[in-house]
Amino acid sequence: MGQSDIEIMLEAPTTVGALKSMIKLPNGASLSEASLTQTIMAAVDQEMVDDSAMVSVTSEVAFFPPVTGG
Amino acid sequence: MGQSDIEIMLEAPTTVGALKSMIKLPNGASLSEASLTQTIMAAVDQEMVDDSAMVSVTSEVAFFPPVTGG
Amino acid sequence: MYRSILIQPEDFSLDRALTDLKAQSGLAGGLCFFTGAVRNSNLDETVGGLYLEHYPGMTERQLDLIVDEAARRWQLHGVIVVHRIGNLAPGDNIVLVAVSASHRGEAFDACEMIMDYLKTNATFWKKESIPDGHRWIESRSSDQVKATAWDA
Amino acid sequence: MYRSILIQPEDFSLDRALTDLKAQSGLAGGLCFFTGAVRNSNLDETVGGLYLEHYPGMTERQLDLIVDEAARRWQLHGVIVVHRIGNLAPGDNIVLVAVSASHRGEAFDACEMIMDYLKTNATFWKKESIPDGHRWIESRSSDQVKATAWDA
Repeated sequence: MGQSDIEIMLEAPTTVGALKSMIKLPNGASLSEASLTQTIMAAVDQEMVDDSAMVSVTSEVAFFPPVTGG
Repeated sequence: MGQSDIEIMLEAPTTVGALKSMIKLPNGASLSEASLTQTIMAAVDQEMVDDSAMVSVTSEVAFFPPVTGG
Repeated sequence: MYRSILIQPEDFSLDRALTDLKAQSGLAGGLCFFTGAVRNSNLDETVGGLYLEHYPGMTERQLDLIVDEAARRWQLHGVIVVHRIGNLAPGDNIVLVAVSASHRGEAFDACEMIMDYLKTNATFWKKESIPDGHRWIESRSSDQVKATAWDA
Repeated sequence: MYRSILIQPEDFSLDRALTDLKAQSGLAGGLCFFTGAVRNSNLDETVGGLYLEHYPGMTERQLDLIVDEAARRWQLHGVIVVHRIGNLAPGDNIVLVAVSASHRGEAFDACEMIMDYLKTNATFWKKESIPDGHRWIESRSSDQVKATAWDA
């Protein structure tokens, strides 16, 4: 989806929303800024979640655009 | 369906219901008597009809038990 | 709209119906198929097989009218109906209804309506082989209810 | 209940799905199939092809949950889901959902619900080739409405 894997070392559990503000896009904006104008979905450990979900220090977190199967 | 083709010479147009009373089953009962205890459907010229439908002297009339496809 | 209505002893192929619908009716996005098969039991009795009869001429015309009605209600690209007759064994295919449409909801609805009408409004007769002999099958009252529901 | 969920680049066969469902899930009377194919136009643009991606592991698990939900609602004998990924051309098959049940109404409903959920709740992404380049496709608002309707 045009985004590569990144590893972020967390010192303590945080939320998906907080993580979004830590991740910068190539244009300098954070994911939380970008999500104001486009839908950015999130999954933690392969489960769809919203911004309030907790992220542990070992979580696999994915951000992606809207999905559509079929 | 256990019934064979029969030819009935009509002198004038009649109704399906009247025709039912002219046709005798092997047990001696007429079709209209039989239809009191079982469903007997009718088609005139390959179109499903009820007892009030007219039968002309050249009509193809069929009587049959309930249908089920599929 | 493309249509093909066949009453035949021979089996049918879903893959072939899919290919035909794509070839004949443009590139529809949604294709719905229903297949009815002979069950090995019915009304608590073991079924050894099924014998199917139709009313040549009339049955084809009724199927045509059923497809007309579906085409009137929904925007369809193509409809294929194949109904088998003769002797069938448990597990054998009986009927195929295949519908292609731009939108999947229309393909589902049309396919189901055609099946519901076919159960009650087409002159087919089915004789089941059961341990004691055989019996002619009537359409279920639930089938009548389903078919009538489309007219509401 | 028999289930098979596959995400693969390869095409699928409806006839094979029919045979599998009959073999694995007993002699169900009603089998409903839905196939989605690549259309040659979308949103008023010519579509040259489609590229499909998924989220390995997560997507399979989501499809599994969707099938769980269908099995909770209806008495089903078997469910097969095959979803293709990679590059597809107009006319190519994208997805197959096949459901067998004793009663045809259940097969139709389960097949349609699985498709509706799959459109909105499974992590697949589609990139369309159009004359100007390409674009990622979002699910339609009508798809969201259809999926939500099952929860009512």
